[in-house]
Amino acid sequence: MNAKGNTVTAYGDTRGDGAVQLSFTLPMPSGEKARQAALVLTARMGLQDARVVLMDPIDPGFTYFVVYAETRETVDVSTIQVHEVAYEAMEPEEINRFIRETFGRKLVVIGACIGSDAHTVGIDAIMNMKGYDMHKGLESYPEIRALNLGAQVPCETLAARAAEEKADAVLVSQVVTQKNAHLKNLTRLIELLETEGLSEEMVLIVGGPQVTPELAKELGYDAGFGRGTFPGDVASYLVQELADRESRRE
Amino acid sequence: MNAKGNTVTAYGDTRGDGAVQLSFTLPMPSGEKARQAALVLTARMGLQDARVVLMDPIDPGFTYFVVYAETRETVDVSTIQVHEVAYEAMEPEEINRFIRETFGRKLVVIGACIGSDAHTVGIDAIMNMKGYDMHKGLESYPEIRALNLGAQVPCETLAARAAEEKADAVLVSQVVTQKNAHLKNLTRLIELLETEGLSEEMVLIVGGPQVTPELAKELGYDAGFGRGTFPGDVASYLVQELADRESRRE
Amino acid sequence: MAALNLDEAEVGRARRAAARIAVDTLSQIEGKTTVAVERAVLRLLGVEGMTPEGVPWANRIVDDLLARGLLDRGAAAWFVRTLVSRGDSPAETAKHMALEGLDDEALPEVEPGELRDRMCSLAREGLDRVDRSRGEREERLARLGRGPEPLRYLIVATGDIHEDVVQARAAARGGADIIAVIRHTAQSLLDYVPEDGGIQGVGGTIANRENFRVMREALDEVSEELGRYVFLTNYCSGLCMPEMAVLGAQERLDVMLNDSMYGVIFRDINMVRTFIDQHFSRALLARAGMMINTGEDNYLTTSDAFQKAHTVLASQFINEQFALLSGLEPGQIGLGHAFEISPKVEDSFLHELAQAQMVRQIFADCPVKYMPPTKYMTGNIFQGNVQNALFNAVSVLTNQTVHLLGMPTEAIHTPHVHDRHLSLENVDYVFRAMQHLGEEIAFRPGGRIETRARKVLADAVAMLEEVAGTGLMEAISQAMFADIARTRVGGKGLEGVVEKAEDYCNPVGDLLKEERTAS
Amino acid sequence: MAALNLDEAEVGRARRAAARIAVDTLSQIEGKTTVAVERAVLRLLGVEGMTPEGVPWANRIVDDLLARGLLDRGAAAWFVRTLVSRGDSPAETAKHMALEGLDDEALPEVEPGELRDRMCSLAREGLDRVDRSRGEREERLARLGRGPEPLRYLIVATGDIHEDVVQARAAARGGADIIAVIRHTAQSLLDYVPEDGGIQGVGGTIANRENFRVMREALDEVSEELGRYVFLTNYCSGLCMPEMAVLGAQERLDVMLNDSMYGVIFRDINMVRTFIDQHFSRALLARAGMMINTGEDNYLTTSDAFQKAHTVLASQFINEQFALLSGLEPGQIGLGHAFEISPKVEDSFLHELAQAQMVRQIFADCPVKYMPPTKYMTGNIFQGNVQNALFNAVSVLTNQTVHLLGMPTEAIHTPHVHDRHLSLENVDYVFRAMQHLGEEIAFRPGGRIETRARKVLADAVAMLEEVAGTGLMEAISQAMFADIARTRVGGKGLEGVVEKAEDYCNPVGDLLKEERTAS
Ligand code: B12
Ligand code: B12
Ligand SMILES: Cc1ncc(COP(=O)(O)O)c(C=O)c1O
Ligand SMILES: Cc1ncc(COP(=O)(O)O)c(C=O)c1O
Repeated sequence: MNAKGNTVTAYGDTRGDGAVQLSFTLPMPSGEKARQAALVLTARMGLQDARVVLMDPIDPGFTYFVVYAETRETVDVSTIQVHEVAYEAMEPEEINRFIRETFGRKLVVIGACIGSDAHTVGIDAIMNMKGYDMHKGLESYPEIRALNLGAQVPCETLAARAAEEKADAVLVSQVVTQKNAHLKNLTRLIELLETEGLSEEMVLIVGGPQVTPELAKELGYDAGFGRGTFPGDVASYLVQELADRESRRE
Repeated sequence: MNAKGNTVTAYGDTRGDGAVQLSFTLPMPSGEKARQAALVLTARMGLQDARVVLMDPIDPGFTYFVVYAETRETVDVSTIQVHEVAYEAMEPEEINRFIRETFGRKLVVIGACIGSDAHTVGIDAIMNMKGYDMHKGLESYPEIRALNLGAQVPCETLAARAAEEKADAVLVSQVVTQKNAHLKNLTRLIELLETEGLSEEMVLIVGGPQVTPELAKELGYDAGFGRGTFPGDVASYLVQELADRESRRE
Repeated sequence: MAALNLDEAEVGRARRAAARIAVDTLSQIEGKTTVAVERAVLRLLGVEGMTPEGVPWANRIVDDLLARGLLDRGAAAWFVRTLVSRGDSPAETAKHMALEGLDDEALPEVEPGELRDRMCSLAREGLDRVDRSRGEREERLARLGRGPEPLRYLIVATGDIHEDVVQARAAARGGADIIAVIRHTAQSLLDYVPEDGGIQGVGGTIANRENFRVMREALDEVSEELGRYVFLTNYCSGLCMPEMAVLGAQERLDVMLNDSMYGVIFRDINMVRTFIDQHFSRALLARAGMMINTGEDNYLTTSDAFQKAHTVLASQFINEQFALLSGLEPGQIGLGHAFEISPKVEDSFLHELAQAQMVRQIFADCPVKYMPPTKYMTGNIFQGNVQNALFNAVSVLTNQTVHLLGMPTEAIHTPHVHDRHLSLENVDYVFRAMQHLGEEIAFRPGGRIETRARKVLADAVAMLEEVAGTGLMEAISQAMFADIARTRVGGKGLEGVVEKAEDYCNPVGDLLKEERTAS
Repeated sequence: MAALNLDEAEVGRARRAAARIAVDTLSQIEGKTTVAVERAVLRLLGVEGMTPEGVPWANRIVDDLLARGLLDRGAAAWFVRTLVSRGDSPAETAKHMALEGLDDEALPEVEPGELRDRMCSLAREGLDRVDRSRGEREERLARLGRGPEPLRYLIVATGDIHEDVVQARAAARGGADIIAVIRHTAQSLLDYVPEDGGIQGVGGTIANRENFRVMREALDEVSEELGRYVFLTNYCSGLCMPEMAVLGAQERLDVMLNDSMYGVIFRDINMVRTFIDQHFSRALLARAGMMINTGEDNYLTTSDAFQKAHTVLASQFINEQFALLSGLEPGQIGLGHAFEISPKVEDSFLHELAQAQMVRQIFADCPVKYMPPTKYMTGNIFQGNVQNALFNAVSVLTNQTVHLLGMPTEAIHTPHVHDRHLSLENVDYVFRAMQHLGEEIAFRPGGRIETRARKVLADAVAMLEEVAGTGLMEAISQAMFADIARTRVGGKGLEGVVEKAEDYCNPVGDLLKEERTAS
């Protein structure tokens, strides 16, 4: 952050220089006209001092550009709203103890990769014994009953099982985002859970490499976890959120 | 170019998708706040649907981002002003014949790398016998007397020699652009040539990897050549420009 | 060539165990057919078209037969009997059966000899179309030639075939030798081929005859432009595996992804169904002169690439034996291999090198399709290009046959037009810079590289012998591949498996077998 | 280790020719000194400060002596005589001489014995500061240790030392072992050291004592934080080469760029001047226990890296001999080598590998500083990362000592903070992935790699023997290095070369020589 209080901007090698690198393709043959078009496009982004450092013909109809330019925009970080999932990181033993002491019963967590999405590695990383990068998954928590339904689970199946198991939390994974496939699936699920009156009762958690906290909120989920999440993150959040809800209910 | 006449925009995998890749560093620790700041900055560029695909801590004070987003801007290519250096590409023999027939004398071309810039490879590539990428330099043209003054030539020296040799063209190279060193040097040279009344008499050509036709014009040079220029490009332009001037004078 | 000193006896043991596994598995499915095989047969006999609701005639006919418990004699017989009784063309017959249903009560029996003859001659017509395709490929290849190995294999996956064409053309001009049109995410679980090309795919493009044609035409055009034959690939997998084989073979695809276990493990398709479908498909692909690509690379996305390297090798042996038993020539058996060890592992390059060279040596007559890093790619597209560079290095060093180009954006999106461009530049440079490196270096005997290869081979032998003991289906139930368990009675599509009746007949299968043994 | 079978006899011939070249060149400069050497001596005797106009006292004093034709006795004598006559401190004496000028008429002679003693004791004080610096480095190194080889060498070049510090710290935290502060573009042609740190540099940062201190302090801090000693580098080159040696040695720089011919060829500095300055500088750097880095890599920016590879090797032999003759230990002689063959060349990796391994073997006791691709880097930062990856591969494979990290943005700008970050990630991965590859492979005897190395060696031998015949100065006039010709009487700074008088004395040079022969 620089002298002007809390504002920041991009940094290359001099405070405030605003250095930004861009790349993109234009559907036109390479040449001076294309280079100018690239500069116009960059200027439309409000960037200054743009330099086309690469103009590479991909084929007669497409040209690839690498551009360096400078932004004059700054961001006042004190005004930034963080949709961060709020929780204190806890160790597995702590979490288990917390569950015993706070709820006096095992928590039930049900997870799945919904729709046509078959990428289970992410949800497995969170739920299965093996876990992720040496962090064991929720199955390894004695106080959590973790049910992982796996790949390509229809939303209906997941909602039905969640109701049947009286789950405390539903964990959904979505990895394929092309043509916004994830938005469609996630919206479908939340609508289903709402019509069945389950969305209030359970903590709804969504995860995946392109999931962000703000996306989760927007779609009506309680929390969203992205790349590099560990099982402990999810468990810590979950027990704290459930305890909160309990105390609010009292 | 797409259906809407002459407008183009960036292209990833679907016409009109506006796909753009960016990278930059923010001077703040990595975390949700930084991610949001990166998104705000991207939004300020008018970009939509921004996704932070990499948030990498460089050190406690800096975070590096890779962002994919979509621009909604389009460029109407029919309105683009091309500052292109206008000439027809000619073969060396053609050029020599053209000189003999049009001017009836050898042309004198003087070149240098001015100021503190010692990068001679570029000017050598254009002027010296050896040339560049199998294209021989101006020294190899029987009808051109090519004087290459080399590295770190003071503007004064170049101007004086140009006057002394009654040069037809001055070729300046500028490679170092940090802190706009090249702008300072090039401005200094043009001022000098102007005060000495040489700028009208000679064709003033500037070159270097970050030189563009529009930059050359802005600074008052007749033409600018960037990366990947061949000696033949310069020679073709030069003889055509000199012939034009001659005919205008008549 | 940098060669590893491997124990040939161990290789022999592995191959013998794999042969036992394949023979044993095939023996368990011998008396069975599937709805997909029967649909494929109908397609070969000339059944093409769909109902106004978009249901393919082949599905209507086969579903009808299945529902009535008549499929056990084979769809061909019913089709030909109807055709004979109505005196119609195959097309008209198909339309009638699809729209009006089978009139089995009223259908007169046809004399067995005549029935056979008619079935055979229709099947032969269908196969003629396959043979013509093959002939045309051979003619074009002879005329245009193809790029040097490793062949550059690039993916297009925009979801829209016309956009795919734009991207494929750019890729070919940049040096692609093989274009793979990635298939719509959900398609493999559809028990029919969506004929309607207009559907917008997700994560890939709908695979059907029309789309195959569009791309084939575009690649033929660009092949002529470039003076180099550009291959086309799609998937021969999922619940419609046998039908995809028919479409691919007839529309001159050159390569198809076809694995003996991929669908079971990664799509939860029933294993009995899969083994039947696979066996028929491969026989047809063999006839079409196409290359198959197996999918062992996928195991390493769910299990650890370092610890489970031997499962890849074991599976390659099994896939090879299944392929040989279906009539594929070694030169058609493109085994899947991958560069997937975590970049955090020390000496990961040495291990990858050892494994890649080992596979090249063990399967010297088979092409190998070498897959790039995927799982450990991140949003760091710059570093991704470096991971791909080392992958490219191993590939050229060990002289792989087919090289799937890694994308810097692997962890982000299906490739954009410039992602491919950057990857082609990467490969161009690395292949050129290291062109003859393989000829110039030798591995230290008993060193880290050789030791790694020997260990993986030994583990694969042990695994194969264990699997030969328990049987492949049991091994899969024990999650021995990809750390994923599937049971014999679980998974999708089991309801489409049918016990053959005494008088079951599959004229296509018979022809394929006969003409193979004849040649 | 992958070793090349090189002809030791050829190596011996090369070394002998280079020794003849160096001895011959030094004999030609024996009777000469330069303004820069004299200023360096004064600085070591305690002359520090500048006039209000920013002219360093050392320059004022030496210029004054030169103008009056008095420099031939050496600046030290005049300085000590003034000091004795005025009974002042060195600082006061310097100030007086700089501001008031030398009062040579009125200056009493000092008895030769006393003059010697006083000169010696002041010189020893100056060298003590050097020795303390060395001691402190040794202490810190012993305590903190340093990173494994190849050491990661990174450049900072913002033009502003405080911004450099920010970037250096980030680099060190990312794994940098050596930080090089690149110098302001125009500084090497200044015949004085700009003491005013405030000047904004272009293409680099002003090098002077204050800026050396600022960076040293920052790196000491970050070294403690990381528990690893981070080295500091700057340039001991240009018209002030000897003074830079003094500043570097006293302010605990650990490495300095110092080449016997770089300034001549690339800065058009007079060669006689350069050889004198270089010889003195190296003696001092030797004393300071620092590593020098030579600059052969630069030749390949102006001449073809493939065709002129032997000129690099020849120059390394010459630089080695000059260094040994100045008292540097082999372990201090960091020879410059580079990866600069055009990426368009087939098998370029093999050639680079051959050359890098050859240099490692021939100069087994010398560190080698291996330079990344620069000339063929382009605005394609993605592909640039790939070029750097292959460079990284050769470096770890041939076990280079100092590895200068290539930047993806080499063709664009001096490094931004994330450029270094990306390059460190590149190196991290490649070094880890290929950690032991060098131990595991052997080169085919008589193969492309060995043949290349033998050819380069043979060409270097031929060149060195030719140069030994004509003399180095003549060879340079014939553009034998870097394809650039310079004459003995051309270039900048010749006016600063002075014939020594009979009674010339350089107490520092004498002490350095004495104590070296003693030890
Ligand atoms: C492995 C993989 C596969 C495997 C999947 C095996 C399996 N059983 O999962 C196989 C080979 C089968 C596969 C197939 C396909 N894949 Co895939 N695949 C990948 C790959 C290489 C790695 C994904 C992965 O395992 N990452 C590791 C895990 C640990 O990370 P993660 O998923 O992000 O999970 C972490 C977090 O996100 C979070 N998280 C994830 N889920 C959840 C859930 C909850 C509740 C919480 C709290 C947290 C959480 O925690 C995890 C741990 O930190 C990616 C590329 C890549 N490098 O990312 C492509 C990728 C995801 N695949 C892709 C595609 C398109 C496909 C196909 C659709 C292609 C096709 N048409 O055939 C097919 C079909 C699959 C389908 N129907 O979904 C695309 C998706 C593009 C997009 N953005 O839409 C990718 C990005 C590749 C690409 N660039 O094209 N794939
Ligand atoms: C070679 C080189 C050197 C050599 C130069 C040797 C020599 N005699 O020229 C040496 C090693 C000496 C050197 C030193 C330095 N260099 Co230098 N160097 C390079 C390098 C690697 C290649 C440049 C090159 O030769 N390109 C090949 C030629 C053929 O291309 P070109 O110059 O673009 O020329 C073509 C066109 O531009 C055009 N053209 C050029 N001039 C002209 C003129 C006319 C009239 C016309 C018509 C056309 C034309 O035609 C040419 C042929 O197509 C670049 C990095 C890179 N890859 O670009 C850094 C680079 C240019 N150097 C750089 C720097 C900072 C320096 C130093 C200042 C560092 C320092 N502080 O010590 C020093 C000092 C040099 C000085 N005082 O100027 C920076 C400049 C950063 C910036 N944008 O300002 C670069 C970009 C490296 C970096 N990323 O930091 N360098
Ligand atoms: C062998 C094999 N088959 C098929 C597929 C694609 O999956 P699907 O059959 O679901 O389209 C893959 C994916 O990579 C594969 O490797
Ligand atoms: C050996 C050597 N000295 C010096 C320099 C820097 O140049 P200057 O002395 O002009 O600062 C370089 C540049 O790379 C070099 O390699």
